[in-house]
Order: sequence, then structure tokens, then C-alpha cells
Amino acid sequence: MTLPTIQLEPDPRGLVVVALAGEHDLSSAEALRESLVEAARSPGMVVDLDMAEFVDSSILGVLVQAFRDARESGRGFVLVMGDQTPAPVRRVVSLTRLDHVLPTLPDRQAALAAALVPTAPVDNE
Amino acid sequence: MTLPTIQLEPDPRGLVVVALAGEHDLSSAEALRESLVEAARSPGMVVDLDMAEFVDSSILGVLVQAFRDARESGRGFVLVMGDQTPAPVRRVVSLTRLDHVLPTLPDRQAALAAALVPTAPVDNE
Amino acid sequence: MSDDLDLVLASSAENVPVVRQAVRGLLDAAAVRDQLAGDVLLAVTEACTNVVRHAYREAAAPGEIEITASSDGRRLVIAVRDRGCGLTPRIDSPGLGLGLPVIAAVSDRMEVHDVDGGGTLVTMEFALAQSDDGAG
Amino acid sequence: MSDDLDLVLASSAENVPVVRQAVRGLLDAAAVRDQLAGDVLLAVTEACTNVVRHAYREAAAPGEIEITASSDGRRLVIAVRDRGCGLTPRIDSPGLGLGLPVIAAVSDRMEVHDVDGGGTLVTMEFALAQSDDGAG
Ligand SMILES: Nc1ncnc2c1ncn2[C@@H]1O[C@H](COP(=O)(O)OP(=O)(O)O)[C@@H](O)[C@H]1O
Ligand SMILES: Nc1ncnc2c1ncn2[C@@H]1O[C@H](COP(=O)(O)OP(=O)(O)O)[C@@H](O)[C@H]1O
Repeated sequence: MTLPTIQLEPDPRGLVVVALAGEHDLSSAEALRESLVEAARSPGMVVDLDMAEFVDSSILGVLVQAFRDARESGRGFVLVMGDQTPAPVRRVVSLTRLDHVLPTLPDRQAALAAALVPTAPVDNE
Repeated sequence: MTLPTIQLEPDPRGLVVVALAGEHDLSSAEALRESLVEAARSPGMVVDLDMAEFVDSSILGVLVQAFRDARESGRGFVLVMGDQTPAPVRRVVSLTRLDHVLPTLPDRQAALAAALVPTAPVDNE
Repeated sequence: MSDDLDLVLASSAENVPVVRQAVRGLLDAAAVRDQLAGDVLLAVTEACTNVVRHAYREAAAPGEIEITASSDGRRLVIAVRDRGCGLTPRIDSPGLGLGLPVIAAVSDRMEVHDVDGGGTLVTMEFALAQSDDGAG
Repeated sequence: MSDDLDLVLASSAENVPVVRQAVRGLLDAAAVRDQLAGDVLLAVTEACTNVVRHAYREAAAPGEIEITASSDGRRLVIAVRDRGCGLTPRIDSPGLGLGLPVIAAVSDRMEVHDVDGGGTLVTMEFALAQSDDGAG
């Protein structure tokens, strides 16, 4: 079992990267929520799942809420996930179509560039 | 099977009563949605379930959406449901705790008085 | 246990009340009444609504809903089957996410099964009040 | 079919990863890997999360989660049981409503059963890739 960690990394442009590592579930959901609230004090945030080994629907719920808050307050919000992301994380994201709801890019640098722009919905039926 | 009907009844104070009768499900959900949008042009609406014989979760979804819209635009929204309401309707409302989420009163006159006041959430955890 | 109802209808919102009416006929014939009858009708409605809303959302042509109901006098078992995309979660669902929990809440047992070749089978079981001595 | 895992833990968020780790041990021992293993761990996590979030929300004291897993080499069956309020829908759920559909999507069969005396039993079944000839 890999313990969950959440790291806030400031970016020179004033953005914040929230990098998850290890296994995240209800036991770390509240800590993640608090970290995302903290990160929302910047004009834009990137949530990087590349080192996350597991996330469940309670974590997706926290991400969706942060995304909605960002959209409402006109801040940037971009998720990092791609082929390099551990398979269990990619599986739950594609199963729930999270990547159709949240802006998602495979690369942290591209995500940071995109997070400079206020959030708009990707796809909402 | 009792066919679903939706009646919009204007009130002298400018409010609108949306009265459902018969059985409502996905087959009438879109018509209900449109009626509630129409009713939302008034400063407040009352949705009266006293003559409704059946509603399902798709109808509850339409009601919740109308309530949220009313809250956002500062209009009144009150549901009428009480002991006189047919049992299947009371059952699904209490099962889903809809009456803990939407302002609900047992009597149309009281509901109209309450709908003059902009909507505030009843209970939101 | 013999099939008391076997119905195949186009998957459309208009057919949801038709299914409910057919099941109501069955319940009336079996003298199932009051809250139990209402719960069965609610659960069947929710299962059909899910088929109409979700099962064929990526299909070129709308498919069918298959409903079977059978009872041995002690238990009523209703199955709602589609040949659609299989049950998958949807963050962007137009619904409130109440359908499956409503079915689970009002039934004694709910089962969600993958269908071979694609699609979903939702089975709901209800204990009937016993009026005579029929053995299980 | 014998019980391969039988675990009773306090219903708390901290215990969700503990359950996952116990099930992972079982999967490793049975050489269940890759996506199937991931799906089992996800489904178990979702079922336990539901117990922690919902089952005892009206209870004076937090209750327990009971997890059993058993396999006959062809199928893995995992059951998550609580002695809580029984499964009821919640319009005001703090979740996105993805738990049950995620379990249904990744398993071959999901069953939700009322527990006598109160509570919910969620059973998930997974087909195992067959490596030898064991008869059903
Ligand atoms: N017959 C089905 N075919 C495909 N997907 C389904 C089916 N029934 C349910 N689902 C999926 O399960 C999810 C949960 O269903 P439900 O609890 O009824 O909530 P809702 O329909 O309000 O989203 C749906 O959003 C949908 O993604
Ligand atoms: N073990 C349980 N005990 C009581 N209620 C439950 C349980 N599991 C699920 N529920 C109910 O079923 C609903 C749907 O569950 P789920 O699909 O996991 O979505 P979510 O937990 O995000 O609301 C929950 O909102 C809750 O009301």
C-alpha cells in the first residue's frame, strides 16, 4: 500500500500545481479538498495525477467540485493525465468520463499554460 | 393509467401554480421542464402535487433543477405535498428526502404565501 | 415459476407508462396492493427510465426494452433487460443518480448483470405477503 | 467454495485503504493482476466508502464493515456488509452518485440485498481468467 501524499508546488507565474502520489480514497479526500481550496487562492491550478496510483469516486467528486468552483470564480483548472499515468487511475477516469467533463491534458507544462486561462466547460450535455 | 396533465394557474399576486395530475414519468418530464421554465417568468411558483398519482426520479430531477434555478435568480419556489397527496407520491418524496431539500408545505395557500419570498435552501449538508 | 409477463417494447419515454400499466395489471390480478404495489411500479419505472436514458445513447438506432415478471406466490421477480452499451457510470448524467438507489431501496434484492453480447439486466425481487401455504 | 478473506473493521475512512490492502493480498496470492485486479480493488473501495459515508449516518455510534471474499478459481465473489440504515437514496448525498454504477460497471454481477435486522449487503462477482481445468 502506498500512502497518499498531496504536494502543492508554486509556479513562477503564480499558478499552483497540486501533485497527488500514492493511493487516494475517502481517507485522503478531506485533505485533498483542503489543498484544493488552498490552491484556489491562485489564479489557476493544475492537478497532476501522474504519480497517483489509485483514485476512487470520492476523489473524483472532490476534483469535480474544485473544477466547478474554479469555473464560477473565473480561475484556471486543468488536470494532468496521460499514457504515463498509472493504469488504475486512467481506468477510473475514462470509465466515469471525467476527462470529458474536466479539462485534461497529458503534460504538466501544457496544463500550466492552459491553466492561465479561466475555466470553461469541456463538454456538458 | 391516468394520463399526466400539467396546469399553469396564475395567481392574483403574479405568482404561478403548476398543478400536476395523473402519472408523471420520463414521458412527461420534458413537458414539465418547459412548464416550469414558463412559470419561472413570474416572481414565484408553487408546484402542487396533490392531484399527482405517480412521480418518479426523473420528475424529481426536473423539480430540483427548477428549485436551483429559482434560488439562483432569487424567485420563490414551494412544493405542495401533505397527507392528502396520493401515497405513491408521498412515498418517493420521503424516500429520496426531497422534502428536506425543497421547501415543502401541505397546503396551497400557505405555499403561495411562502412563494412570495425568494428561495433559500431548507437543508444542505 | 412461470413467466407471468413477457414484454418487448421500443426503448422510448412514451413506453415507460405502458410498461407500468402492464405490470399494474399483473399486480392487480395477484391482489398485490398498497405500498408494495407502488414500490414495484416505482422500481420498474426507474429501471425502464435508465434503459431509455442511457442504454442506447451511443447506438445508431434505438433498441428495445425487455421486461419479464414471474412469481411463485411468495416472491415477485421482475427483470428489465436491454441490449445497449452496458452499465457504465456517467459524471455528466442528466439524472440525479437516484434510479439505482431507489430500486435497491424499495426492493428486497436488486441485481445488475452484464448481458452477453452487450447490455444490462436489472433484476428486482419483492417478497409478497403470503395469503396461503404455497411452498417455496 | 471456502472463505478466503473474512474481515471485520470499524466503519471509518481510515479503514478503507486497509480493506483494499487486504484484498490486494488475496489477489496477489491468486495471481490476479492488471485491469481485473484494479477493478476488484476499485469496486471494494467504492462499496466500503458507501458504508462509511451512508450506512451509519443516523447511528449513535459508528458501526462495522464486514468483508468476505471467496473464490472457486473461476469466479471471485466479494461481499461487503453493514448493519446500518439500509440502502436509501439521498438527493443530498455528498457524493456524485458514482459508487454503485462504478461497482456495476467493473463487476460482472452486482447485487444489493437488504440485511435482516437492518443494513445492506453488496455482493460483487468477477470472472477470473482460467489458468487450469477446475470444474465449476
Ligand atoms: N440500462 C443502462 N444502460 C447503461 N447505463 C446505465 C443503465 N442504467 C444505469 N446506467 C448508468 O448508471 C448510472 C446511474 O444510474 P441511476 O442510479 O439510475 O442514476 P441516473 O440515471 O440519474 O444517472 C447512470 O448515470 C448511467 O450512467
Ligand atoms: N451501505 C449503504 N447504506 C446506506 N445507504 C447507502 C449505502 N450505499 C449506498 N447508499 C445510498 O445509495 C446512494 C447511491 O450510492 P452511490 O451510487 O455510491 O453514490 P453516492 O455515494 O456518491 O451518493 C447513496 O447516496 C446512499 O443514499
